[in-house]
Amino acid sequence: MSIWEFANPRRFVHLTDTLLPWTTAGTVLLMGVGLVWGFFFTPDDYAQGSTVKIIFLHVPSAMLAINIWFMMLVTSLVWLVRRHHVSALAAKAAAPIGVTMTLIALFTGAIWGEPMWGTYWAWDPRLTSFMILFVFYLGYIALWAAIEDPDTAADLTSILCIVGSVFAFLSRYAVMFWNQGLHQGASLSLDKADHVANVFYIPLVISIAGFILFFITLVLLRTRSEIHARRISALLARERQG
Amino acid sequence: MELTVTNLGCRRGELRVLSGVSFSVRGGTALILRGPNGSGKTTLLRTLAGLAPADGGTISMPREALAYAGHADGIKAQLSVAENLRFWADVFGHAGIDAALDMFDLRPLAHRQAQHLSAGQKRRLGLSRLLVTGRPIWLLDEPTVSLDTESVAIFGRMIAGHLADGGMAIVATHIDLGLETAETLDIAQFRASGEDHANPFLDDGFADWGNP
Amino acid sequence: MELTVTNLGCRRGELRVLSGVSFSVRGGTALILRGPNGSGKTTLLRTLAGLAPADGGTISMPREALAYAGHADGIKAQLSVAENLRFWADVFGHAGIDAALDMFDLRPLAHRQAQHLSAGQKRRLGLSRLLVTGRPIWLLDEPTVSLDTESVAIFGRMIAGHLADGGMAIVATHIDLGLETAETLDIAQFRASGEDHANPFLDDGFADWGNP
Amino acid sequence: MIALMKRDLQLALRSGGGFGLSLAFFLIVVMFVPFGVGPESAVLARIAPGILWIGALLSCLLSLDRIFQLDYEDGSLDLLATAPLPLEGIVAMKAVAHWLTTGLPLTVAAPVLGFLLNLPVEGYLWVFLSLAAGTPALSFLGTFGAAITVGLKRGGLLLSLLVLPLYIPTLIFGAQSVTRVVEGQSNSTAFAILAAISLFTFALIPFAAARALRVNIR
Amino acid sequence: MIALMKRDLQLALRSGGGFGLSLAFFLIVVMFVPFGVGPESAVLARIAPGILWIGALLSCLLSLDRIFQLDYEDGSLDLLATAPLPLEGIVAMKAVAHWLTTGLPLTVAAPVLGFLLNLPVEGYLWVFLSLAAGTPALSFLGTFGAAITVGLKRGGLLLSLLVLPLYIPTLIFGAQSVTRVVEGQSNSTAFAILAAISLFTFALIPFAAARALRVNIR
Ligand code: HEM
Ligand SMILES: Nc1ncnc2c1ncn2[C@@H]1O[C@H](COP(=O)(O)OP(=O)(O)OP(=O)(O)O)[C@@H](O)[C@H]1O
Ligand SMILES: Nc1ncnc2c1ncn2[C@@H]1O[C@H](COP(=O)(O)OP(=O)(O)OP(=O)(O)O)[C@@H](O)[C@H]1O
Ligand SMILES: [Mg+2]
Ligand SMILES: [Mg+2]
Repeated sequence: MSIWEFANPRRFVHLTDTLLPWTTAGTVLLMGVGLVWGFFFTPDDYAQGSTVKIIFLHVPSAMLAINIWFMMLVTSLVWLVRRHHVSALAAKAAAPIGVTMTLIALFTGAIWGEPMWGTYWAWDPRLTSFMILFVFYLGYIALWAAIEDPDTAADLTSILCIVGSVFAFLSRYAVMFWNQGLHQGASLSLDKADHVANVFYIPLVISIAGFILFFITLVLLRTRSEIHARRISALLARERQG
Repeated sequence: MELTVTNLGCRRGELRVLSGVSFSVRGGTALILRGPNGSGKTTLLRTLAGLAPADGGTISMPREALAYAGHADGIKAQLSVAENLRFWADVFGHAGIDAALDMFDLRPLAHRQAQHLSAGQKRRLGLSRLLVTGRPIWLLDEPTVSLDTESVAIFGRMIAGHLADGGMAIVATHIDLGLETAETLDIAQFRASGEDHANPFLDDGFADWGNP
Repeated sequence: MELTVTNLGCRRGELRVLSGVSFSVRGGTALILRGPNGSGKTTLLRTLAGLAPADGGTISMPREALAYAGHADGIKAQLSVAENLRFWADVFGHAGIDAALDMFDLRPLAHRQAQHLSAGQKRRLGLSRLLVTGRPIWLLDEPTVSLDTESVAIFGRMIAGHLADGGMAIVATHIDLGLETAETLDIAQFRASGEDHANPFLDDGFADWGNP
Repeated sequence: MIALMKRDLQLALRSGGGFGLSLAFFLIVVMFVPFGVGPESAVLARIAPGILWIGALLSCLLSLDRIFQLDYEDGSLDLLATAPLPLEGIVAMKAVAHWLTTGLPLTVAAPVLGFLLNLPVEGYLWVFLSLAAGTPALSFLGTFGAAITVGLKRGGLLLSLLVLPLYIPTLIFGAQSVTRVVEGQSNSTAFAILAAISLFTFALIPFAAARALRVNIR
Repeated sequence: MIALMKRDLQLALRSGGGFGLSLAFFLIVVMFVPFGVGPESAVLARIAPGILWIGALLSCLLSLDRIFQLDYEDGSLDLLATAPLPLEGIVAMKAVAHWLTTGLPLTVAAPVLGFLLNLPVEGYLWVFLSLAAGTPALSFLGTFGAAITVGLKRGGLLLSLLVLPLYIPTLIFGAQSVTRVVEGQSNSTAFAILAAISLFTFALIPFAAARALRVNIR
């Protein structure tokens, strides 16, 4: 059975019936362990005090914020090339989650920035890129909301997502060119010796995994409800036509 | 030359409007589409013109042979009558606009801006545009709206001339155009019934998860 | 109740289109305006409705008694059929939209967004709007455009009902509406000749400094 | 009258979130300033009140052409003009609906954006108050401009051109109401004049705009 | 194809001076900055390059919704889609016509407005050059946004929301091309990237926009 079989909305719904309990359980487990461990069973950092614990929210949400956009890019391409409805609806379902993650990353970052840099907000390239990502999400969601016909909306948002990705990418480099910033570089890379200390590292990885599962659960749920909504509107339309 | 449509499906938004549309038109003849309001005449014409996606089925003619004239005439209010025609003549790579101006007696209005035309005068301009396309197959959606009786007669002559040159015309209309040789197709017979296999959200298999 | 128009002049932009228009319509009767394209039917109706300035002459009815329906129906694409009607009912302080929905058989379409209507369905909505205005005098500009034969018949009945209630209708049209009791007025007879006393720039006194 | 306002708000909401869009535009314009002038917070803090006011003003501007244009094109305006409502009332309702969908959300959001531009703390309250007092004037003046340009096919730019000069006094006193406070001076005169301008437009504009509409319809 | 561009320019001229209006808008926006920010010349000189770029960008934005909307409403777009022209070519022509009526006049006028903002002398040449290299990208990206929103009744604000984020790289490199020179640094990287972005949009955008148009027409 090919993976494309699940592009049939009905099969997709059946598949999620079996998947959702597992992902939900996984989410609760991993997020619970990761966050509880992170918040209550790690030592305070010698330099940052207890504020360092924001990392367990900040980093996973920041990672998701970016990667959700990538997921939308992929599903958009799938829709444009193979016209699988579930794919388009999954992109639609993911966007609000992405924008929420972006906001969480921005807020936790801002709260963290106060003790670290003495300011809630600076036009640091990393932070600015997130601001830009936020705006891209807003445009994408607004376009979905504005168009009546679902297939037209799927087509246009997919095109926007692709062109937008190119320019979001460009913006990232533009922003780095424009300002050298305060934000720290990648500290999670496995091959580098100087990643964050091990005490933080393991719970961080666990809560990242928890966030990813959380996202998967949400996307499956939201895609399901998008499918339900589409079916209802199709049925209503058929009703009206008589 | 013959235009053959086989088993064509037409949709509007979520829904299929027409199913199994089949007909053929020979060069030199006209086909009149009839059907009550909302039966799908506009939808069919737009699908033939390639302005709406076909939902299965085949159309034997390339889109490049078709000229479409719908409710909106594509007239620019700030350009004069002659400038409007000249623009479309240029776009379609056609030489002159004189024949088009003469057909509907537009010469006296040639230098008037389109925004100062009455409804019927605008429609006359829209119809004479067909002459500068040089296309053999005309798809006309309610072409005689706003026309007075004299202009309707001219329109009849224009169609007749086009057919005599070997062209074809498919015309959706509610009134009698007085084209003797034309065949009539009642569109109501192609009305789509509920089932629609191209829309997976209408799949009957859904039924079983409504009540688990 | 009687609507009397005396010696009315109508202009469009710089130019006078109609001169000396005089007629009267009694309550319970309809007047059909006829005339070739560009003869000034739309202009006259808009002048009567107060949407264009009268160029001399008198109209015996206050504007508040008139309801105008022109080419544009004033329909909002994003609102449903019922919402559109309800809005106009509210604006005109009229109670219900039920009669209006029933008249043109719009109930099955009541919850459909106006942008998903066909041309004829839109027109039906536009016409049923007249019923929620509660106004006695209807000014209709080519009301039957896009309507199928059945709807034209309904429209005839609607007018007849309105007249029976003591209303009036002035209708510009090119086709035969089948209203037996209606009088017909040919607008072409009022066509303005060159002289135009209201436009000072056409004053003949200018002639003498053209060639000093 | 109320029906008209209800419909306008309904339409704004249906066409993809009337509230959200002008807010998003505001956000982006404010965000563009650091991109253009550079990220130094001292400079940004210095120009923040002015930029917030200009941004709010431009966001207002962008939705003006929709006030009457769509009603004109689909014939609603003709029909409204023959309806038993005074045209002055229609204009006022349109202006209020415009303010509710743009001015109000902008006012609420401005302090948050002030944050991004390092607006000094004393400024937040006054950014809010000055916009609350000033944006209604922007909506009313904009309605007047929209009434004047309603018949024109490509009226958008012309509209801006007509309206922007009318916005100058509002902008000056609005921005002053904030900058003075930030610089530790008294802003009572500026703010009083700002409020006066608003009241004045409420009284005057509906008549002027209704007059312009009458000319344009016929 | 040429006919299309000719018509577009003709229409822009007929409807009350296409060239003049966006220029005037540019002038007013730039003029608003001193009103909002205050008249000190040091501050103005500091922010001048950024303000000129943002002003040019906003002026561009304001005329975008007319690129396809009018053609869509009066049915021309349907007819053009059935005409023997590739839709990609139509899009490119539209973008070029837009640039000729907005980008080009803005580029020529910008140095003059720089004067009003006390732009340092070294900046004039580069304001001109950077706008000349960058505004075509703005027109092309804008055409893409216009193609996406063409079917929407109140698309203007949404259009801005979609297009503005796409403008960010152009704005940053454009403004940097000027500020770096003013600050005595080398601007060659920034300018090269700016030009590259423009070339890139010429190659990519017509296809994306044509695709969007096709979706919208059907
Ligand atoms: C509003 C403010 C902030 C935003 C928008 C923000 C955004 C981000 C982003 C985008 C990432 C990258 C996640 C990834 O690797 O994919 C990140 C990671 C990180 N941020 Fe922030 N940040 C902010 C403030 C701060 C502050 C104040 C600190 C504390 C010094 C901080 C520390 C970190 C750390 C340690 C990482 C993990 C490094 C990594 O994996 O790349 N952030 N943040
Ligand atoms: N944009 C749309 N979305 C969904 N349904 C639509 C849309 N436009 C039209 N319809 C529906 O599709 C059906 C066919 O419409 P179409 O416009 O083809 O009818 P028509 O035969 O041209 O009618 P008329 O004689 O009134 O012009 C109608 O029932 C109509 O309500
Ligand atoms: N905006 C305008 N400016 C100047 N002249 C106009 C304008 N609109 C129409 N005209 C001219 O005024 C005359 C009367 O136009 P009107 O629209 O009243 O005609 P009509 O009788 O309604 O014609 P139709 O049957 O074609 O609708 C026509 O000759 C027309 O060209
Ligand atoms: Mg039709
Ligand atoms: Mg008429």
